[in-house]
Amino acid sequence: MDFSQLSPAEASAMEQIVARKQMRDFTKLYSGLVERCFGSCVDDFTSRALTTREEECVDKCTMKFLKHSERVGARFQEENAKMMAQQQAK
Amino acid sequence: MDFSQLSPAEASAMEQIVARKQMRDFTKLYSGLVERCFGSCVDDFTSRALTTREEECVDKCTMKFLKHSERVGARFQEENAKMMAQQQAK
Amino acid sequence: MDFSQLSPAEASAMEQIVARKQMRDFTKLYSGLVERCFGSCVDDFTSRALTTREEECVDKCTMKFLKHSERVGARFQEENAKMMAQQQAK
Amino acid sequence: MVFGFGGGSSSGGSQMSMGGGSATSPQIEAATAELDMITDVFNRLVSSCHAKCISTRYLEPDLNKGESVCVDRCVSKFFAVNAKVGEKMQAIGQQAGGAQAGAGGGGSFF
Amino acid sequence: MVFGFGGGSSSGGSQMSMGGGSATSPQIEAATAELDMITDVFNRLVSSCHAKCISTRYLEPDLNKGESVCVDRCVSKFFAVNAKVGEKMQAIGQQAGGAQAGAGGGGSFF
Amino acid sequence: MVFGFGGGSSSGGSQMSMGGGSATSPQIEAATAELDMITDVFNRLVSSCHAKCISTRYLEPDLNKGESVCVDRCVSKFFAVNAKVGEKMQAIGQQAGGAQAGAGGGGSFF
Repeated sequence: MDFSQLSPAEASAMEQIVARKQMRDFTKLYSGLVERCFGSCVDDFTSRALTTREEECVDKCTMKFLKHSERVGARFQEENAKMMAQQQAK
Repeated sequence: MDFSQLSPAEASAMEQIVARKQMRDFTKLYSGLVERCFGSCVDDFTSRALTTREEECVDKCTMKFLKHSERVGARFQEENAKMMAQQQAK
Repeated sequence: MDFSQLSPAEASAMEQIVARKQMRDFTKLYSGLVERCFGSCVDDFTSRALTTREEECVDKCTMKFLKHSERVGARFQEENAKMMAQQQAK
Repeated sequence: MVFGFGGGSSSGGSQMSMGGGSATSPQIEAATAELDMITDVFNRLVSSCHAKCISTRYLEPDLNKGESVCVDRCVSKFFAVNAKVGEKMQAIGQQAGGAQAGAGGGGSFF
Repeated sequence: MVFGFGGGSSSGGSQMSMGGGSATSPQIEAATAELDMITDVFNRLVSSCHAKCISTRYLEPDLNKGESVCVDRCVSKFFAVNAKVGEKMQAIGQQAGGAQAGAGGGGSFF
Repeated sequence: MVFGFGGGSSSGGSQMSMGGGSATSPQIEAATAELDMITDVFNRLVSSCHAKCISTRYLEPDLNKGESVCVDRCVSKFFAVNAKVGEKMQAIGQQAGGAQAGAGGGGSFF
């Protein structure tokens, strides 16, 4: 983000806010991922332990979600840059 | 809301809290609306641009949601007033 | 939670934070329960009042959810204790 | 009290004042908590009644007659469910001597 | 402004400065609000495009070709919907003289 | 550490203390962050196992035998998935030299 309009003290306060937010967001990403992969992969409640099939599904689900959100992040930045360029051209 | 039990200083602090909350709520309303109308209207990923049909759907979805939440808000206030009257009658 | 690494002043501040969070969580539990039981039990919009069947459903839905989350809470603590014991054994 | 739940709100209020709070007064905290609750309930109401009443085919930008009537009844029924759940939880709370029996969501494992 | 919505962001900014705030400056508040908005939008984008593009059979750990192409187009379309909703709300806001007509989510019942 | 995730929690802790914070100590912040995480996980656990185990026909107010057994196993399996996801992310984090590779949710676009 562009903090150029902030004073040095404000920019430093903002950095702390961003750091804390990233921590919170990471936590939510993590628990959201657990919820998502549990929901998609686990459906057999005849035992307490994960089956091999469930374990493999969770692994792939985790990897795929991370790659997905990485790709979305990259495209997001491109689209955002495009949008800002359009706004400044007006 | 009724802030009559608050001191003037508290009422002013409360106004700031309400203003900040309204801002946050508006933001969430906005992004929730984008998510909702995207989910209902967009299903064709053979191109990058919205089709005419998708655009029209998004317009109607946006308008309908706003009218819906306006109507819910009006009924909410009525029901709430009714409930308070009942509680005071006890 | 274990607050042994906190100073007395910090522990007291933490208690306030926990109390406030419990209040907020209770509120969310409550409204989430209303949303859930409304969603599962109410589908007839030919009148303004709940039917007897809907009322009974809401009662059972509420009781069942509370018993469910109580049981999940008990199992959660057991699994958590197990996990901590494993980590300390390493 | 704007949003008069069965008793969750007032019992919550007394619990809040326990918390104290350094910068903000208990009154402000209670008012903020109430505001948060109302907004939370309202948002769930909007989305619940949208799911029950609004067709997602989006043929027109306005609420049609059937949708409008459905929304009105939906709000009434949502309030009725809200009252019912509130009564139930209050009854349970009294049985349990005021403890939030099985409240989940945080209460049970600290 | 990093995330240039139709106008919701800037009108929000002016509303924010009304609030003032004791400990934090209006600049910090505006930046924090913007940060929250971007994160919120991004999270919804991730989950929307996951629902539209990613098969939940999880046959392999990587995005396959079809999924990758779908994700790229999905992000573009999501931005287009975002712009469309923004325009629409700005138009409504101007009609209503700047008031958040039927904004719901809190605006309408205080 | 009450809730011992693979390592997300402790690596997060060190990141937190970077933040500093004016009014609150790093210890308080870390404890608050942990509390938030536990609650978040618990809420998702409650709703995940409700979706998997509880019939929404609501024939009786108690958990029946089948539901009770299902809930117990569901919690075990949820913890197992939690551990698995934690290991996976730690492995990726180490590969990427500690960076939150593709963490999404905010990490990637600031």
